Amino acid sequence: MEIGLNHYLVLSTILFSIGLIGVMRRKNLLMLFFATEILLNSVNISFAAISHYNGDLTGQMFAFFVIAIAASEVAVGLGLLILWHKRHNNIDLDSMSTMRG
Amino acid sequence: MLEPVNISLESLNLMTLAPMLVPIVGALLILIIDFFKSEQDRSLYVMLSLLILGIDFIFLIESAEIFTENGTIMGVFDVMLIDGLAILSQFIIVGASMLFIPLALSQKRFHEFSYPEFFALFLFMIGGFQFMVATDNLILIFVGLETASLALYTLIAMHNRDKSFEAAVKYFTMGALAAGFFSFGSMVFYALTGSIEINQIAQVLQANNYENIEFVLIGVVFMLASFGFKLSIVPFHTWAPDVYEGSSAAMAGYMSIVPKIAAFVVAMRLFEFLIQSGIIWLEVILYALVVITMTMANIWALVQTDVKRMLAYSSISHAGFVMAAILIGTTQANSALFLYWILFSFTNLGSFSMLWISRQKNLPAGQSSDHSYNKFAGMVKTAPIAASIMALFMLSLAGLPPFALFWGKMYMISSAVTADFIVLALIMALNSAIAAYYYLKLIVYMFMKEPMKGSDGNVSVTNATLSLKTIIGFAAVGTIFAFLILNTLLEFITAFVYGSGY
Amino acid sequence: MLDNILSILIFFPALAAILGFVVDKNSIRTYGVAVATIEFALSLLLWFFFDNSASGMQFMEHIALVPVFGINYIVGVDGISLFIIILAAFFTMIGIASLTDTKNVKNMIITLLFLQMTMVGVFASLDAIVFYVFWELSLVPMLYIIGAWGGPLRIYASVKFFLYTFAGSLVMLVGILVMAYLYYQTTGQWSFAILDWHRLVLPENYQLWLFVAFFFGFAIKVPMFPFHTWLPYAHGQAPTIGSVILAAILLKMGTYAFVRFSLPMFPDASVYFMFPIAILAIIMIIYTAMVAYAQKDIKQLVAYSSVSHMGVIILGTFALNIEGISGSIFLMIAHGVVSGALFFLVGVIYDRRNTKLMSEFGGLAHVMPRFATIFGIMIMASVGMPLTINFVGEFLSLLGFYQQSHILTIIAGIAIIVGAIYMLSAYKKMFFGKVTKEENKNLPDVNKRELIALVPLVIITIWLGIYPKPVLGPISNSVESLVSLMHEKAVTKEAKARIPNPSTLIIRTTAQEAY
Amino acid sequence: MEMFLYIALFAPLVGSMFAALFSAKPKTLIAGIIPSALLFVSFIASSILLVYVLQTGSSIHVEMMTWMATGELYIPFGFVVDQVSVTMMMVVTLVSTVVHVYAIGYMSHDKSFNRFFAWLSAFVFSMMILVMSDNFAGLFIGWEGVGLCSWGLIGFWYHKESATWAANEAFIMNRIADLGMLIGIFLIYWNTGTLQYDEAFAAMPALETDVLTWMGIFLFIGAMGKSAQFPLHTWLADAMEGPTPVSALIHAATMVTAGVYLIVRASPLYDLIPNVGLFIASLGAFVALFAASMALVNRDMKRIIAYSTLSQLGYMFAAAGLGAYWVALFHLMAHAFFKALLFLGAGNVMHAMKDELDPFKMGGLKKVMKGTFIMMTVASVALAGIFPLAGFFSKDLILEVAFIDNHYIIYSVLLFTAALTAFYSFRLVALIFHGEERYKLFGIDPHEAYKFMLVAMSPLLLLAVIAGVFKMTYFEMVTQVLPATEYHIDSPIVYWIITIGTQLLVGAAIFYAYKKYTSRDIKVPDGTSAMEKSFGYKLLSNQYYIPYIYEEFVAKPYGKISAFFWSEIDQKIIDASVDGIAKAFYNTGENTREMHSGNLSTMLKWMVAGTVGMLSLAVVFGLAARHSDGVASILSAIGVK
Amino acid sequence: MFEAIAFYLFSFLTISMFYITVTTSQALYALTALAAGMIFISAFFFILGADFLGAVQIMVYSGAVMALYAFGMMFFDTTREVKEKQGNRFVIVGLSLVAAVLIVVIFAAPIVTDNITALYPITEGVGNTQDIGMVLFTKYLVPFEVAAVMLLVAMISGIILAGKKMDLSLTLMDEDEIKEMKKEEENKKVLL
Repeated sequence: MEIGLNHYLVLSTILFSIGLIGVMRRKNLLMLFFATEILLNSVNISFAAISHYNGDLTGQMFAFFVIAIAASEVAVGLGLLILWHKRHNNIDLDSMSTMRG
Repeated sequence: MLEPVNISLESLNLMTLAPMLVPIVGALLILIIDFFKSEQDRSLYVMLSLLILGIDFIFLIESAEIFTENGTIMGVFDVMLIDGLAILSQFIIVGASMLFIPLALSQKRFHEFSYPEFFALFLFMIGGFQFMVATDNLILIFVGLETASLALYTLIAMHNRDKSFEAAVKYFTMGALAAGFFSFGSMVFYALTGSIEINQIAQVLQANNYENIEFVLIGVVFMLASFGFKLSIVPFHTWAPDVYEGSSAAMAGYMSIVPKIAAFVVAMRLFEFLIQSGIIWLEVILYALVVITMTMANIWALVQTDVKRMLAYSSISHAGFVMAAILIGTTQANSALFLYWILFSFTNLGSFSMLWISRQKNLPAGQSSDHSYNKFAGMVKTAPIAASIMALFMLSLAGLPPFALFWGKMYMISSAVTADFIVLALIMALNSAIAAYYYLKLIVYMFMKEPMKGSDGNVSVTNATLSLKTIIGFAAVGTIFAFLILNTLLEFITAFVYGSGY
Repeated sequence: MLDNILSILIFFPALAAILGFVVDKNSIRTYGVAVATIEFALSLLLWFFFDNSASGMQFMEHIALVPVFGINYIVGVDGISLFIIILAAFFTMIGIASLTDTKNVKNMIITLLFLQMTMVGVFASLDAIVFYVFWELSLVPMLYIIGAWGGPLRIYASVKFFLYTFAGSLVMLVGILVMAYLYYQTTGQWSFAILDWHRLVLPENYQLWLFVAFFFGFAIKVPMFPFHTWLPYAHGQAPTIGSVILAAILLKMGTYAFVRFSLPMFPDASVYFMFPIAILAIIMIIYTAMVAYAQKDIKQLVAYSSVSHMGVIILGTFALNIEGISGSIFLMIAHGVVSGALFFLVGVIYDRRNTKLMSEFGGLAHVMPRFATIFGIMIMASVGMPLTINFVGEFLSLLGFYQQSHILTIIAGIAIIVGAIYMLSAYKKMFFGKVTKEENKNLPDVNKRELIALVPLVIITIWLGIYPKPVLGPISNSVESLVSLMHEKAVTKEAKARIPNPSTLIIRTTAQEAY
Repeated sequence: MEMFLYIALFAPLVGSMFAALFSAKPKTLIAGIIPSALLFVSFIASSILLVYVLQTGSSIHVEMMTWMATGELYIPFGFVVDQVSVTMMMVVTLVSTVVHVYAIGYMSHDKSFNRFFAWLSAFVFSMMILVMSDNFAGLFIGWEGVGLCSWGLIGFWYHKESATWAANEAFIMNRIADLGMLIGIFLIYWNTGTLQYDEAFAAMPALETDVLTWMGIFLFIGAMGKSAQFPLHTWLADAMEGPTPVSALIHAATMVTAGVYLIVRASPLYDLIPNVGLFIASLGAFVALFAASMALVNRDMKRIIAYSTLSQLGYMFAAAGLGAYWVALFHLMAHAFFKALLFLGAGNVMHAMKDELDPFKMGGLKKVMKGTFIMMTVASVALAGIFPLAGFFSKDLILEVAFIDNHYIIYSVLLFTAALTAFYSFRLVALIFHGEERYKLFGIDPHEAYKFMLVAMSPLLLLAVIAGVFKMTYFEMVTQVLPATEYHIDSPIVYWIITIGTQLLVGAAIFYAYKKYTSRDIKVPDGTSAMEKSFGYKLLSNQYYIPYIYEEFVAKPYGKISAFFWSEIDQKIIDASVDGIAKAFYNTGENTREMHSGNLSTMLKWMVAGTVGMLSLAVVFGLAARHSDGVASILSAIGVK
Repeated sequence: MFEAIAFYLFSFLTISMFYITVTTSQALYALTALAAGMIFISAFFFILGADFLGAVQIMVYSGAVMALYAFGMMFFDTTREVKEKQGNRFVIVGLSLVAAVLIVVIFAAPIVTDNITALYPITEGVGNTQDIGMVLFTKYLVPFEVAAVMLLVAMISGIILAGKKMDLSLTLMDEDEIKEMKKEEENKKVLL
C-alpha cells in the first residue's frame, strides 16, 4: 500500500480539525493555547509531505518558520496568561467577558 | 556537495530593505539607550521615534522616486517586492504612525507610554508591517505579520488594566487561530502550485486553468478567514470592539488603520488575480462578506452606548466598505482603496484622538465605560471648539461632503459603478445613511443636549496637551481641505497602483 | 468683481460666519444683519448685471478641482436659478433681522450664514459634485438649527430630517456617478459638469434608471408623497427662522434640481414618468391638503400646505412645456415668499403665546388687527388669489400641465378648493369669533422688528402678483432653451411629441391689434 | 376717452386704499365719504363712456401692461369698454354709489366703519375689472377679487360664528365653481392659443363641437358658482349674514350677476353650442322655481329677498341660455335696481327693528316708516313685474322669449314662478308694513332711517320705476355686439292674452298675499300650526334639506376623511413605515448584539463557523460549477459580473 | 510497506495524543499528551526525509515550548481538575465535523497538478540540513532575519508582560500617586 500525498493531507486535516475542536471547546486558556499549537503542527506535516513529494525544499522552510512563529506565540501568550492570572487568579476565559455588546 | 552560490551584491538590491530596516534599527537604538540610561522621560522616546519614522518616510520617498523611474523592483533573492502597493501602503503605515506617536504625550501619564519598550515594540511592529506589505512571499508575509501582531498584542496589554488584558488575550487567541488558518491556506496553495510566492501561484494556477478549483477555493477560504480576522470582516470581527474598548483610544485609532492597510495590501495581492480570473464563487463570497460587514457593523454600531465601541463598529464597517475594492478589482477600485484609507486615516485618527483627549483616569459615577455618549452631552457649551472638531470628524466619517471621507466614498462608489456593480454601489451608498445615524447621535449629544449635572465642563479636554492638539488640528485641517490635495493624491495613487499592475 | 460675483456670493457668508466667531455676543445680530444685507445687495447687483434677454448661463466661473476625475468648480446662473439665489439672500437677511430667539443668538447667526453659503452654492453650482457638496452640506446647519432651538421633539425631528434626506441623496450620488461614467464611456473623459451632461444623449433605458436614482434624492427633498413625513416634524419642531428658510429655500432645492437635472438630462424618462409623477403630485396636492385640514397645530398645517403646494410645482415641472416649467419655477419663488411669510407669522404668534394650537386662539382679529391683515393677505396668496404672487405660478403650472392631461389637471385643480378649505377654516379658528381665552386679550400686535420681515414680503407678494414680468421674463427665456434642448435630445417618439418644439411657437409680446 | 376708462376703473381702488389707511383706527366719517365720492366720480366717468359708446357706437380698448407672458401665453392687463361692459359699468357704479352713501348712514354705529368702506370699494374695483377686462384671465382676476371681497364682507362681523361660517362657505363654494372656470380658461388657451376675447371667439367657429361644448360647460360651471345656481346655491342665502348694504350691492345687484355677464360675454361661444344653452336655460328655469318655492315659507326677511334674487338669476340664465343675451342683460340691469332698492329698504327695517329679521315679529311698520314702505312696495311691484315698472319690461320679455322659442315647459315654469314671486314679495311687504303691530310684543321702538339714506335710495327708486323706458335705446346699443334677435309674438291676440294673462295672474297672487298676511290673525308662528307640521312646509323651510345634505354628506365626511388620512394613513402607515425601517435596523442591532457576548469561546466559534460556512459554499460552488450556465444567469441578475 | 505501517502507527498515535490534549480535563495530561504528539509528529518529518525539521521540532517543541508551558503550569494551579462549562456541544462538534468532512472529502481525491516545478529542489546526496541551510541563507535570509526580530519581540513582550513592570498600573493611578511612587523609587536608589 502506497502512502501518497493525500494520506498526509488527510491526516493533517484530521489533526487540524482536532485542533479546531480544541479551540472551540476549551475554556481554560492554557489548554486553549495547546489547541492552537496543534493547529500549527498539523499544517507542518502537510508542508513536509508536499515538500517531500514535490522534491522541493520550500515546504520545509515554511514549516521551519511556522515552528518559529509557534514558539514566539507561546512566549507572548504565556506572558499574557501570567499577567491575567496575577490579577484574577484564574485562567478561565468565561471570566473574561467584561466587555460585550 | 552543494555548489557554492555566487551572488553579486548589486543583484540583491539591498536598498529595498532600507525602509524596513530603519524602524528595526531604531527600535534597537531605543533598547540600547534604555539599557545604558534608563528612566528617561517619554518625550525623548516620542521624539526619537518620530525622527526614526521621519527617516523611514524619507526612505520611502526615495523608493517612490525609484519606482516612478524603474517600476517594480524585486530585491534580496526576489523576496522583497517593492511595487506601488508596497510603497503606498508603507506611506500610510509610516504616516499614520507618525501621527499616532505624539499622542503618547498626553496630559496624564499612562502605563504603556512610560516605558521605552513600548516605543521599541512599536517600531518593531512598523517594521513587521512594512515587511508584510513589501513582499509576495507568503513566508515573509506570515513572519512580518506575526512580528507585528505579537508586538501589537503586547502594546495593547501594556495599557495595564483589566480591560486591556482581556482585550489582548482575546486578540491574541483569535490571532493564533487566524495564524493557523493562514498556514493552512498557504499549505493548500503550496500543495497546488508548489510555490509560496503569490506571483508564482497565480502563474501556475493560470497555467493549469484552475483545474482543481475546489482546492483553490479551500485555500482561498482559509486565507479569507485569516485576513478576515485582520480586517475585521464579519463574522471574524468579534474581537474588534472589545479590543478597541480595552486599549487606549489612541491605540484603538491606530489599530483601525495600520494593521488593516497592511492586511488589505496582502489581500489585494492574493485575491486580485483570483477575482480577475473570474472565479464566481469568490465574487459571491466577497460580495456577501462586503455587504454583511458593512451593514451589520453599522447596525451594531447603532445600538452602542459607548463612543469608542461605536467607532470600533464603524471602523469595521469602513473596512467592509473598502473590502469592496478588492471585490471590484479594477485599477480605479484599488486606487480608491488607498485614497479612502489615506483620508480615513486622517479622520479616524482625529476622532480617536478626540476621545483620547477626553480620557479620564477614573470613571465618574454613572458611567460604565471610558467614553459613554453621556460624557459628551452638551459639549458645545463647555468646549465649543472641541465639539465642533469632533462633529467635523463625525460628519466626515458619515461621508458628508466636502469632508475628507466623502471623496473616498465617492471614488469608491464610482469605481463600483464603473465596474457595473450598481447594486453594490447602492448598498454602499445607503449604508452611509445608516451610519449617519450613530455619528449624528454623538453630534446630537454634543450639540443638542444639556451637559450632565455635576460635570465640571472640563471633561472633554482633560487629557489635552499641545502635541495632542497639534495632531488633532492636523487631522482636522486634513479632513476639511482634503479636496485641495485630492487631485495630486489621486494622480499619485493611480500611477502607483496602475504601475504595479493592479 | 463681476467675473467672480458668484463665488463672492457663495463664500462671502461663510467667511463672514468664520469671522463672526470673534464678534461679541451683543453685537452679533447687527453683524449678521450687515453681512446679510451686503449679501442681498450683491445678489441684487447680480440681477442688475444679469442679461435678461440671454437664455444661457451667465457669470460662469471655472476652476479645476480634481481634473483627473473631472470634478471642477463651475458656477453660473441663468434665469432659472437667479431668482432663487436672490430669494435665499433675501430670506436670510430678513430672517436675521427679525430674529427673536435670544438664546445662543451668536451660534444661530453663524449657522445661518453657513446655511446661506450652502443655499447659494446649490443654486449656483454647475458641477454635479460641487452641487452635491452644497446640497448635503446644507443639511448640517439645518440639523443644528432644528436640533438646538427646536421644540420638545426637536432631536427626533432633526435626525429624521437629516437621515431621510441624506439617504435619498446617497441614491442620487450613485446616480451622479453612473451618469459621469456614462459620460466617460461616451466621450472618454470624466466630467461632472452639468452643461456637459446636458449635451449627452442617452438611450431610454439608461435614462429611466438614472431618472429613478435622481428622483429619490430630489423627491425626498421636495418632499414628494409618500416621502413627505419628515417635513411636518421638521417644521413643527423647528424654530421660526428654521421653518422659514426650510420652506422658502431648502425645499426648492428638490424642485430646482428636477428642472436642472432630470428634465434636460433625461427627457425621455421625464416623459415616461410624467404620469406616475403627476399622480404622485396630485396625491400630494389633495391628500396633504386634507391632512392639513385635520391639523390642530397651525404650524403643522402650514407645513402640510407647503407640501401641497410643492405638488403643484412638481406638476408644473412635469408639464414639460414652457408654460408649465416657467410657472413651476415662478411658483417656487412664490411659494418661498408666501410660505416663508406664513411661517414668520406663525412664529409671531408663537413668540407671544408659546403655543401653536389653533384651539388656543380665536378672535385674534380683535386684538391684533395688523397681524390679522397680514396673515389674511398671506393666506389669500397661499390659496392662489389672482394678483398675488402664488396665482401666477399656480395658474401657469396647471395651465401647462393641462396640455399633457386634462383629467389630471382637473383633479389637480381641486387644489384651489381644498387649499381654500383648510386655510380659511384655520383663519377662522384663529382670527374670527370672540376672544375666548383670557391670555389672548392683551396680546401686542406685530412690532417693528416683525414688520421689517413681513412688510417686504407682503409687498413682494403683491408686486410680483401684479407685475411678474421682471422675474417671469428671464425664467421664460431660460426655460425656452431648456425645452428646446429637451425636444432636441428626446429619442423616443412619444417624448418628441410630448415636449413641444419652442421654435415653432409664436412668442407674442403684445396683444394683436385686430380688435 | 382712455382717461375716463382709467378713472372709472381705478377711482374705487383709490377709495378703497384710502379707507384702508384708516382701517385700524376708530370710525372716521371721511373714510366713508371719500370712497363714496370717488365712486361717484367713477360713475360719472362711466356715464361719459356710456355716452361715448352710445354716440359713436365704437368701443374703447386699452392695454395697460403685460401681466403674464411665457411661451405662447400672453396675458396683458387689457380693458375694453364696449356696449356690454359699459352697461355693466353703469349698473355697478350706480348701485355701488348709492349703496356707499346709504352705508355711511347704515354703518354709522359700527366700530369697523372704515374697514367696511375699504372692503366695499375694493369690491367695486374687482367688479369693474371683471366687467372691463378684455380677456378671460383678467375676468378671472375680477372674478376671484369679488369672491375675496364677498368673503371679507359676509364675514365682516367676524365675531359672529354664523357670519364667518357663511363667509367661508361662500368662498369655498365659489372656489369649486372657479375650478370649472379655470379649466374652461385652460381649454380656451390650448385650443385657441389666446385668452383675449376677440381672438378666442374668432378662433372658436373652427373648433370641434365637442371641445366647444366642454368649454361652454366649464365656463358655465364657473358662472354657476358666482351666480349661485343649483347645486351651488346654498351660500347665497347664508351670505345674508353680512351687513345689508353688502347684500344689496354684492348679493343682489352686482356680483351674483357676474355669472350672467360671463354667459353674455361668451355669447359667441354659446351661440355655437345651443344644446348647452338649452341646459342653461332649463337649469335657470328650475332654479327660478326652486328658489321661489323656498322663499314662500321663509321667515327671514333678508333670506326671502335672497331667494328672490336667486329666482331672478334663474330668469336671467333662462334668457341667456335661450340666446336672448340682451334680454338677460336687460333683466340683469333692471333687477339690479329694484333688488338693491328692496335690500336697502330691508336694511332700514332691520335698523328700525334692532336687527330683527323675522317679518312675523314686525307688522304695521308703514306708520313709522313711510319712506321705506313706499320704496319697498315699489320695488316689490317692480319685482313682481307689474306694468309699467322695470320688472314688467324685463321679466315679461323673458317669458315671451321662452314662449316664442317654443320652450313651453320653460315658459310655464317661469310663468308659475312669476306668480310665486308676486306672492312671496307681497307676503313680505304685508307682514312688515301692514297688519298688527306685533313688534310691540317684543318691546322694540322702530324709527325711520336717516333722511339722506332715503335720498340716496331715491335714484334706485326712480330707475326701478322707469327703467323700462330705455328698453329700445338699450336694445339698439347692446345689439351691436350681441345677437340682435327681437322677440315679437307674431299674433297680437296671443301677445295680449299672454301679457294680460300674466298681469292678472301676478295681480291675483299679490291680492292673495295681501289678503292672507294683513289679517289680524297673524301670529308669530311657533311651529304648532298644521301648516308648519306639513311635509311640504318642512321641506321648503329646510331648503329641501340641501344644506343638511351638504353638511352631513360632504362637510362632515370631508373632516372625517381628513382626520383619517392624518391619523391613520399619514401617521400610522406612511410615517410608521419610515420609522419602521429605522426601527427594524435598530432592532436587528439589539437582537443580534448578543453575537458579541464578550466570551472568547463564542468569538472563536464564530470564526470557525464563518470558515466552515465559506467551505460549505465552496463545495456548493463545486457542484454549481458543473451547472454554471444557470447559476451565472441568476448571479448576473443581482449585479455580479 | 514499512512506510505505510509507520504512517498509520504514527497517525494513530498523534491523533490519539492530540485527541487527549483537547478533551482531557487534567492540564497535566493535556500537556504530556501534547508533548508526545509533537514528538510523534517529528517522526513524520523523519519519514518524509526532513531530518532537520524533525530535529527542530523535537528541540523547539519538546524543549523550548514544553518547558515554557511547564513553567507556566507551575505558576498556575494545575493539580485540580479543570472545570469547563460547555455551551452547546452540538455547535462545536457539528462545526468541526463539517469542516473535517468537507476538507477530507476534497483531499481524498488526488490532487492533479501539472506545471509544478520545484523551485528549490532537494539535492540528491546532500544532507537535508545542508540543503536547508543553503536555501535558508540565500532565498530566505530576509524572513530568517525577520523571524529573529520576531523572536526578539516575543522575548521583550514576554519579559514586559510577565515581569515586574506591569505590577503597578500607571494607567489606573492618579497623577499624585505616580509622583509619590517616583519619589519613593528615587529614595530607594539613593539608599542603595
